[in-house]
Amino acid sequence: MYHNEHCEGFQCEQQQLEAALAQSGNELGALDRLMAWFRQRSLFVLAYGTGCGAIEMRPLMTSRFDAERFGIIGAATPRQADVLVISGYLAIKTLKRVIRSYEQMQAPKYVIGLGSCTINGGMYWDSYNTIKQLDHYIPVDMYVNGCMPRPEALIEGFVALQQRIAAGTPSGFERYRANIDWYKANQRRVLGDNMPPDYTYDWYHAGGVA
Amino acid sequence: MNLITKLLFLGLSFTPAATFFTWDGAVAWSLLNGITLSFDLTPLSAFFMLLLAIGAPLIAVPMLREKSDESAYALYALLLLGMQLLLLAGDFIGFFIGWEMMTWSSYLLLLRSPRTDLEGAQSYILFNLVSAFLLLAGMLFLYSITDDFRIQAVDGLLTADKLVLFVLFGLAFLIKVGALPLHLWVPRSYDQAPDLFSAFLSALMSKMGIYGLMILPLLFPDGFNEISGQIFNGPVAGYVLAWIGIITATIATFKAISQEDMKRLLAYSSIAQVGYIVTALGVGSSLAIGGALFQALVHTLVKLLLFITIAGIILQTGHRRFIDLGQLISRMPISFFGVLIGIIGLAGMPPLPGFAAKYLMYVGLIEAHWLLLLAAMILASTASFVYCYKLIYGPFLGHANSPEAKTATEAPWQYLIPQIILMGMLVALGIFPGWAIDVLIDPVLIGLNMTPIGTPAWNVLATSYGGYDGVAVMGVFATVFVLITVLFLLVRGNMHRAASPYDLSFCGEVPTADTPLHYGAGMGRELRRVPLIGWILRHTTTGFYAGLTRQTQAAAGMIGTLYGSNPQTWLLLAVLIFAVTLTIQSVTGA
Amino acid sequence: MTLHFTPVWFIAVPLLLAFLAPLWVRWRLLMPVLFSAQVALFALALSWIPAVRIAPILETIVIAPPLGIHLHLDAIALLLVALFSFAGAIITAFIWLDNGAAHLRERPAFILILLLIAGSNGMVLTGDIFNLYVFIEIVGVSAYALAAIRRDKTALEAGLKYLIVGSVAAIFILFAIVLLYLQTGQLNIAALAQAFSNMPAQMQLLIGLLMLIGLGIKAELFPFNFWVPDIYRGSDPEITALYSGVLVKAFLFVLFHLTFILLADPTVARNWLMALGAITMIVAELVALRQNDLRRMLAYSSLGQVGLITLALAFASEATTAGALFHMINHTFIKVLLFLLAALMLRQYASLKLTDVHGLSRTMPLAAGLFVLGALAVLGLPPLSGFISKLWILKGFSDVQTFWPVALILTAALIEAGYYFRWIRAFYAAPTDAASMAKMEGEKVLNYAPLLVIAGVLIVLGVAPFLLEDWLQQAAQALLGREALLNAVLGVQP
Amino acid sequence: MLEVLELFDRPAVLHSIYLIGSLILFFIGLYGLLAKRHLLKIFVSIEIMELAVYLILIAIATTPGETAPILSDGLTAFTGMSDPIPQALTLTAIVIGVAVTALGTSMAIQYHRLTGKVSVGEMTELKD
Amino acid sequence: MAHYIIDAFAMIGMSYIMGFLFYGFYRQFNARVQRRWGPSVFQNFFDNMKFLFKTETIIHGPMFFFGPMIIFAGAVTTVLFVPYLKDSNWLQGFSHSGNLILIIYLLVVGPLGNALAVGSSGNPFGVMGVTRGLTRLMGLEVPFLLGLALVMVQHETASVHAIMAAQTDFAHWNLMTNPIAFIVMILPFMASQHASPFDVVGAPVEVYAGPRVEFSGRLLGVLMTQNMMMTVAKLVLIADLFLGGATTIWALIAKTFALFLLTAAVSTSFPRLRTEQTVDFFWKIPLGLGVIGVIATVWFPWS
Repeated sequence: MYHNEHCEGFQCEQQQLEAALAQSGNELGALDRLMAWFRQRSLFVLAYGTGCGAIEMRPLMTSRFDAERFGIIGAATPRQADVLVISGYLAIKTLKRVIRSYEQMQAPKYVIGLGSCTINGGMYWDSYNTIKQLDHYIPVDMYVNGCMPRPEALIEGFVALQQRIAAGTPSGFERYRANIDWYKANQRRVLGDNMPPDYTYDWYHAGGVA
Repeated sequence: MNLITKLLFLGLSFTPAATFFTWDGAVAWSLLNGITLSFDLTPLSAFFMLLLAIGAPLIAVPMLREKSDESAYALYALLLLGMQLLLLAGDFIGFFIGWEMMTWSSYLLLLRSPRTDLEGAQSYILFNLVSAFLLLAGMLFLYSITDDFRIQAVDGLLTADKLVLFVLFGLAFLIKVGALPLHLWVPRSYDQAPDLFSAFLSALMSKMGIYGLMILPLLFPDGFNEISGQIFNGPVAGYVLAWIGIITATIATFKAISQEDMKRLLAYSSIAQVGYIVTALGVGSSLAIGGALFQALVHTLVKLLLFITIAGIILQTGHRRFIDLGQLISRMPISFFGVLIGIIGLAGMPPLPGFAAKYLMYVGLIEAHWLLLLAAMILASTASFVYCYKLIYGPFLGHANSPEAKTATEAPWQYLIPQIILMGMLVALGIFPGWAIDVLIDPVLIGLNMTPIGTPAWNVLATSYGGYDGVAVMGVFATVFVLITVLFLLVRGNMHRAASPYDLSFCGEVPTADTPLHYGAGMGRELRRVPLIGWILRHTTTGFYAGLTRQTQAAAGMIGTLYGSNPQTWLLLAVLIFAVTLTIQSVTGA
Repeated sequence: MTLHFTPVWFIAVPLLLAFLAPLWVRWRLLMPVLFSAQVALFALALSWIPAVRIAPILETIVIAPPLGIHLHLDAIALLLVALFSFAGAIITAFIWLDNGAAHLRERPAFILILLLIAGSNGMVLTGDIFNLYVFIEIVGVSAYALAAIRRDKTALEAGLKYLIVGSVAAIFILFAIVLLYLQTGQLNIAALAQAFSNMPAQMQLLIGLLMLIGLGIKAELFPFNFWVPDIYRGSDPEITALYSGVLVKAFLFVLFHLTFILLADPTVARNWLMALGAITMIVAELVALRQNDLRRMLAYSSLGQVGLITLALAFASEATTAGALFHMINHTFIKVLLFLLAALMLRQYASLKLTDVHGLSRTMPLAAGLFVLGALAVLGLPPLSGFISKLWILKGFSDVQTFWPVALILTAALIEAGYYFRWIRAFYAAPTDAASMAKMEGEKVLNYAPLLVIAGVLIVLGVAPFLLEDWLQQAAQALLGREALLNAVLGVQP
Repeated sequence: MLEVLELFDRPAVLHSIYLIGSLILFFIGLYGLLAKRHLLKIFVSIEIMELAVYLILIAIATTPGETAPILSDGLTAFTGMSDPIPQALTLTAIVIGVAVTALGTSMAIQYHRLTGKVSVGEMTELKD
Repeated sequence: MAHYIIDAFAMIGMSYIMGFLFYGFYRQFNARVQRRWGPSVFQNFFDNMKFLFKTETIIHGPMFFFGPMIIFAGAVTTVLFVPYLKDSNWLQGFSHSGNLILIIYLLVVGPLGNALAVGSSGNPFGVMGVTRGLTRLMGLEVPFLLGLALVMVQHETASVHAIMAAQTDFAHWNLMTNPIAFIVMILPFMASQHASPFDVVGAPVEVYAGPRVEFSGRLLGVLMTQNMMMTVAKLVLIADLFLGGATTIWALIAKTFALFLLTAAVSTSFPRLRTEQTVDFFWKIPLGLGVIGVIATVWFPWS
């Protein structure tokens, strides 16, 4: 795949991926499609370096794999970010921060879980202080499995997410909003009294959603 | 009774206005043989009288809120009388009388604040008296040469005489305006004075120093050329004056940035703003003088506004340090706009009139080709953004840092009325800078025998270097602002207000009431790391003056040991002196 | 019987009234008599103005000068006599209306005050040098006794010290007079003046120095004025008001009168006295900076003003002299005001230390206000009369382009401001303890009436100094006019 | 011997002797004034100084051979009389001096009664 | 009136388009220097649109909302007061009602308005960024204005039109006639565009604290929009002042692009300076040059 006639290396990869992206999103209205297209072309990532996956984020963002060509670029604060990347195992202590950061992001917002640890606990399946299934606590839009996944896999995951966005699939945030009580119950189960304050989400209940 | 006193006081505060509008013809009062006081309203003094006429009632109105205080009212009456005498005086004796009445009555008013400490009070009165005595020395010197106390152009003086006069008068007035390094009294007194009186001190009384400086061009009508040689296409004296002004402005600005108290910050900012005026006076061209007058006008309005507003904040919260305030924007919205308009005027941003003043002064400097001064002035005025921002951020934005700040309510109406009037004046002046030039400033310039600046229309500020249109700037800005706001609100999308002030992007952490979220006090601290600013902020004149005081006291103590308590010692000294003198005189054979 | 007004009355009336004291005691008229005597003298002095304006009045006693004793009432003498009786009237009225200080309302004080006034008037009026000595001693004795009149430890100590220093000064003066007489055989001042220049220079110097030291001690000039603070601190403030307002002024007058009359060419003495005045002024103001007791501070301030007056008088130009005389008047008023205020404050506060009078304006607002007024006047701040007199002096110096005294005077005023405003600030500061906040029972507005009169005078003279201008000019001319005086006294004699 | 005595009769010599003597007296008084601590001794010293001055006046103003300036039976002319003025002055001055000393002494006594002190050096009530 | 409105919209539109293209180019350029592929030239447009179409925006009080509006209005006002073309009726905006000094001050109106919003958010990191920004402004404004003042002195006017008109051909460009002024001004100019190495204020990704820490969604979109327009306005201003202005749009694009390329080249080559280093640098090198310039052009007027 890296030695075609009309392209070479990353160019091929990019062309293939972009071709895939272009096919999705046919069922939306014109404006929605436009918006979805803009959204998928520009993903600001809040890379939450929770575990060893953080190592893999660096090559992804820098010259070797250059995620910027897909419009994927780091964001400094959750306010500006579209995608929250949970890179690996998530300690309970960190979970509180993750939840708060997630709730502070502005919709539409997406979550990518890296590695097996976010799926089932991975090698930390019996650890006392990590969570096993990330999806119980915040809605995950895309898993990239592996331990750890290579940057190529990450790119695949991001592109898959972009395809979903372009296709107009609602973000996991809708799920979070719909099932807020369940999520909060799950969170409370592991965090106990040490929950993040409720003012970052309680307006969901108050009907503040347009 | 109470009400009548208050009404009387209010009426009293309108006396400058009454003088301004009804004064006609000169009045003379023969004090002694050879000393006749004459009083008249010249265009220059009329300008400053106008400032007084605007300022006095606006400060009187919020004062009415307090319990009626006859002695304070009486002192204010004396103060106003002194200032009017000063402005009306056609000779230096009258000027000095007004000047001194102003000095001591303001000192007594200063003492009425419980915060006034010994250093503050002493430095206020001593610096002002030094200023007054220098003025007295200057006028006596002038008298010894010309046999005349009248304020009029002096000619036929030797260059050295002119220089002495210039130095004496210049120093006297520079102390009054608080130029560095003679500014020690300013921050102390502005800080410690009763809150509303600070407004009076800063907005009106410092203008009297400016008025004094404005007399200098009157005394030396051919510029400062004859006093000293020429340098860089200008007189040396003017050049020195301009540098004094700009160094004052720059250093005071940095000092202001490092203050942690609202009133001290404003005090230093007053020093800085007046420094610009001094610079412009040093330039001495009609554009620069016009700029100085404009700046005086704007600074009066702005400092009235800011000090009254801040007095309101202090009244409502009881706090004056940035670290104790915060988030008052929702509780004191009108005060917020007061400070906002105030700092925009202070920073000299378009479209408010502070910009017009700065514009004139810049153009004056460019026209004189004094570009290094220009650079320094730009430095000062850019640095002033920092303290302006601190001034609005500290009390109004950020987080409430004390229980009082959390529960404060809007200032009482007595404080709000002057604020609203002043805001209106500032905005109107900003839109119509040409009006101020045409109506207020050009007559003064003509009175000083200078070319008027002139203006094609009231909304245009025009100079030989081009001008700008106040209405256009304001219009475009306002239109775009309204359009974009409407457009923004029309576009789809949900906007919601954070449910808690602690809903902050804080690295995932959860800030609480104990988290030091208010950045007000520390703001500008990092400026110390810039070598120049750090150097400036590390050095003060306090040590010098404290040392001077200490040395004087030590000398006094040393001499004081002569005054023992044993009569025999006294007599022994007398006899010894007798014997020694007799011997010396006999030996030398007088 | 027609009453014939003569200058003798200025001396005789107080003496007579003093000797009739038992009568007044019996009739319980002591204070009214004291007061009305002063007022009468003041009125008498005023009634002389038109006459004196035309020509000075010579009152010979028995034999015409130069042989006999004579009184010489010219503009300056009239001015000072009027001033003394006015100050006396104010102080007397204060003592009368005051509810404290009972010992000042008894017979001894009555006699002594009258003697003091009589002596001062005599010093100013007399044209005979031995007569002058007698009056100096009369004034001296009554002043020593007045200093000690409270008869407690501090007052007695002050009285004793004053007595020792004062009588030594008197010996110096007497020595000078003796030498003068032995040299010339004359006692009349005018005749002495003619003969003085014929004496050997050494003798002139000796006499001059003796006089200078004797009168210098009495008139509080610098190297001889170390006694002043102690005495002012120890005696009653009412009495110190008399010293500072009346006594010193009389001695200053004597000093300068003798200088200007005896010396045909006053240059030497002028330099000496100007130097003394300048040093007195600067030293006193500097030392006052460190004073923590109100009365001591006022004493030093008084010294400083004396120095200023000396400086200006010694310059001997007409403008500075007139200004200095005006300043003399102002200083009398101001110091009377301030010392009487100190007396009032002493009723309220046990001590007048700087730390003890914090917040005085709460308990005694009027006193604090008047103190401010007095301080402003003494500093020479407009619109009070102190300003006019200082301005006059300074203008006199600038007229002839002499700037060093101007610089010195302004510096001294600045130092003076340094301590006066420290006190004012203390008065208006928050009180240190709640106990002193209690309002005093005996505080009456009536106590303040004499002080208010002075305040009024200070303001009126500040706004309309031309009221006194002619008089002061004439007084200055009289003080400086050696030839005129010699002619008037000695007639056409050579 | 007689010549020697006549020498003393010459006014210049006599005046010198009186002058020197009274000056010595004056300086004794001055010494006492400055050196003695006791109040009464100081008053005595002052008195001595005063007397020295009187002595000078009287002595210098009178020449030997003059009669007292009193007009009486035989004496109707002013010739040969001494100058009356110094004597009058001295009398006046003595009276004054006595008054001052009396006042001083009474004050010193009272001071002693109140404080028990007699020394000038110990008068420190007025010191702050 | 219609002329003005059309003209104004044309200027705004042109600024916006040029802005995102330039920034897109910058990102490409930067990527190529770093041996990357880089995003599309339109990536900035996408980002901007994405933010403008965010469905959710949090605000912290009214001032937080009005801040971006003020900065936007300030940017548009700046754009409208800079003449884009020489000798033309079009793309002039209201530039006849203003002049150079006004424009310089208009450049800072927006950021100060924004600073209010940042303060209003209550986030100390944001205020920290604002303070940094104001500090940097303090450093850069002095040499920047000094350079422009040299030009003003040279032409004895503050009117941009007059300065443009005086630069008739290449030899009379101020770049040629007054090179010191250009050198003095160009580095502060880059800093005023938030370009590296003077970009510690915004520090887009690495530093948490910055003025935009609390802005999200559509407000961030507004901020990005005005940034692009403001950049173009500044470029045009410098082109007007030093490169003789432009008579056609293509010349304008060429000249501004050349300036932008210079900025981009510098900013990719140098590491970032701390705030105080920035200030110190500006007060030493460009200001020192400025003093030399003053001496050369004003004190010794041989030129």
